[in-house]
Amino acid sequence: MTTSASATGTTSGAGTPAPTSTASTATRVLGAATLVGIALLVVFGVFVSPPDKELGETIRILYMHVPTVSVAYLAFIVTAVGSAMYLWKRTEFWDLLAASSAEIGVVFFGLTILNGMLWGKITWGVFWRWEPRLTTTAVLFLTYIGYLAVRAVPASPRTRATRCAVVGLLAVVNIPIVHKAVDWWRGLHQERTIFGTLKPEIQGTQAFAAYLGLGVFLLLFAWLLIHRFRVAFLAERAAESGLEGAIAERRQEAGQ
Amino acid sequence: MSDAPLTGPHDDPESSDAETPEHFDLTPRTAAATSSSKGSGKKWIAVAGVGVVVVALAFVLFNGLQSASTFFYNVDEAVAQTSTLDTTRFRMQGNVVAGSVTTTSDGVDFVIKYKDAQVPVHHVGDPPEMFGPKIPVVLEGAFAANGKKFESDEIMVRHDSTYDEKNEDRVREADQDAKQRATG
Amino acid sequence: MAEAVTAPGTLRTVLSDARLVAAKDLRLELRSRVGISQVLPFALLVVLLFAFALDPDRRVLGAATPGLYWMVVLFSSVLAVGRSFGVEAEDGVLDGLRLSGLSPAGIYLGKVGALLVELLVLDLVLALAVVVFYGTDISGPVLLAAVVGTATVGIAAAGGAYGGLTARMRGRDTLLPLLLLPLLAPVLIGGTRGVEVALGRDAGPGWPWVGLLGIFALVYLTLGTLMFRPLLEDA
Amino acid sequence: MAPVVHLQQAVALIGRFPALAGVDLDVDAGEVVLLRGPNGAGKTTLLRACAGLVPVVSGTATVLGCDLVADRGAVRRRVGLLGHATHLDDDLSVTENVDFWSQAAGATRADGRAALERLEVATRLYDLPVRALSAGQRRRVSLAAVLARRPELWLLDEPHAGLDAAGRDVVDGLMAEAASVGATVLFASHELDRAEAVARRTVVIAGGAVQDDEVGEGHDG
Repeated sequence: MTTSASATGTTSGAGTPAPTSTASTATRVLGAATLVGIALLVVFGVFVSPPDKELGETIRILYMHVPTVSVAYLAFIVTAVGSAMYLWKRTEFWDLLAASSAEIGVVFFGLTILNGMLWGKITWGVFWRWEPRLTTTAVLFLTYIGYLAVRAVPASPRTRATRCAVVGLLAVVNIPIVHKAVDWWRGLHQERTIFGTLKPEIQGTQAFAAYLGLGVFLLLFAWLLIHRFRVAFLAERAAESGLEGAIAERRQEAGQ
Repeated sequence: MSDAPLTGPHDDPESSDAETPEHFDLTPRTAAATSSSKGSGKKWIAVAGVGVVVVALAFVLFNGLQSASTFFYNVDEAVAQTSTLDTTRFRMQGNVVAGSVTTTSDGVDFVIKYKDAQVPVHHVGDPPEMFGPKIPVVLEGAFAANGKKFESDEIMVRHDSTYDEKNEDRVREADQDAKQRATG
Repeated sequence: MAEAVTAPGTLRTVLSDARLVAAKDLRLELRSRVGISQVLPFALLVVLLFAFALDPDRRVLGAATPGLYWMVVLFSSVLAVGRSFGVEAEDGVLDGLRLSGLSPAGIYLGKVGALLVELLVLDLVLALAVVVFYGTDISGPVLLAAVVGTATVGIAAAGGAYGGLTARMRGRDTLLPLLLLPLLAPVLIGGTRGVEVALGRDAGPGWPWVGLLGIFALVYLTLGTLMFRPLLEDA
Repeated sequence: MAPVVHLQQAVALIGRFPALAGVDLDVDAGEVVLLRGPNGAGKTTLLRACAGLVPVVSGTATVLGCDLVADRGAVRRRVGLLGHATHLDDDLSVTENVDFWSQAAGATRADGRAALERLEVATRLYDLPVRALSAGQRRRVSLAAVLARRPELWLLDEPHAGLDAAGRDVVDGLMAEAASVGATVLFASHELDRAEAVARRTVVIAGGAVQDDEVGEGHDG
């Protein structure tokens, strides 16, 4: 899935990688492809593509902004799928996948808000405006902070997994409702900013840089997800490996 | 010390709901009696529930709900209804007349126009950045008591100002939009 | 999401279980008087404090009333939800419920039903307080009732799910608002806009907001009913 | 006939701590089994695991035909657990509490009333809030709620604790009677003299495992 990625960086294998089926050589290739892609993105986004007629140089922020927010939403959808599958199958894989994806999603949502604020400072003169997308992003960011907080409460693996799966599902269904509510609330107060009009308006190297950004960040997401998953998986094994020792120790008590 | 005499096994556990409290029968309820409803064939409940959620969310996503925020009168409609509107709050849409904008101590004064109707506006508060001459805006507020002036406290820019040539289309769209809402 | 979340029991047992739990919760609330003697005064206190903070004579309070109303309702709801499940955590009652044979869906719906009754009483008292202290006129009583009703069902539905989730967790007092308040953001927005329309402060139509609030309530009631089984069994 | 409780190398965790570290135990229908052992030996966890409250993470665990490793929810409605906690709502009256738990378990109010009488809870206490009761009285009310369920498996964690002499006799009588009509009783107690008079079999728990399992003699009932 990563063979042609380094050349164009426009496609990605954002499938759901399992630690057993994705060998480390594959992730190395994936990581290298991501690095090359980021370099290409910098070249195209910062140097090759021209400034925009209306947005000027600030369009360059969007080459990162749009991909981060897309990846964040993708991450939460992966979390929701993992949560639903966990409640059905009750296997560790789905739980760890959901949790790993949620963590990455929160990071990318944070990045989105940060560079959205940067763009706002340049364009509007203020860091924050109650613009529909920024507002929606902020609400969802906080929602998923809650997911991580639940994750952090110590509990047996099954209990923790069940709680997180429920939060993952309750949170994801809120996304369209929050969108609608915020859109109606702020709908007329601000025009749609550039996000609504970006796609039909830009062409040529600008469009290429935009799609390249999306592709590169999808690769980055896949790469991060695989590694985060593996770390989580190994952490579980480490916790379990202590168990045998603990059981032996526990049984020693009987002798006393 | 009142050890109750041991009761013998009962064949019918339900008979023990009887009112013989002194000899309350301890014969276990059988699994059948207590968990008659343990169902593995209830998957359809989950499926139906998921279906309800998906349909409801799809309804939200694909605009099954009418917009709550685009209702407004155009200036000419508002002027025609001055007496019925009285001093109630409503939204009014029109274009800012070029050259009419003056900054005041507490906001901005300007004239808003749609078709051949014009209304002077006194707005309290800072106008949004995109605000300026010829821009289509939606104002929120009410007519002053004499019905000659509109007191606004909210200016909403209708769309991106950079596409001047498209303004007419947008205004026409807005017009249809408003009619639709007003009638239906 | 098949067998893990299927609710056992026919609709009838679910509903009779729900009635049993709701009756118990409401009776408990009446006996303990914590709602009346603590949650309600807290809510009224916040109503008054907002007036001190936003000088009522400068019209700021009037403009902010619908939003303030819902802020008070949300914070009081967090307290009510916390209490509703807090009483269960005391002396192992939650274990009792897990062992009881009551259907999880029935327990959830019963809890939500009791919460709904409590919150509606709270809504009503707060509305009276706002009318009296803030001098608010109600121009659209039907719309107002519809907005408040649907929003409150949504709060109770989401609160029931997250209350059950956090009931046995360490730090549930802080975790519950962290989880619940962002989730209720659409209720806050929709409830505030809807009430603004009903009070004649906003010119837009109000019924679409009722629709959105209704969908929120429907979605979370459905999910809560389905999810309470894994929550009760494993969380 | 399959044993009511069948545990093989059952491990149960409290957090990450193996409270049960490989328990082997078989209990047949109609048995009254005493669990004894020092504090922290795992008795309470064993009872709670059998009730489906604490997950069994490895080994085999079957109670009343339900596989606890795969689905521990199914067994819950069929057992009666008397834990350290009494499962009572402080602000509700004795009868309100017992009514609720009886009805929740599919029994009637009459069952609850009868159970209260069996436990010799004075009728003058019926309408008092549970908060006003002494620890021993609470214990009796709590046990009445278990009794009203008429469980197939009784899991009693120190049922004698806090009770006066009369109450202990009542409890002993109930355990013997339940076993005689087909139920199974597993209880933990430190009141060894008394307990061993009721139980035909004593299982010694230590370090989260069964250390000794002896069938007493001369108690044939």
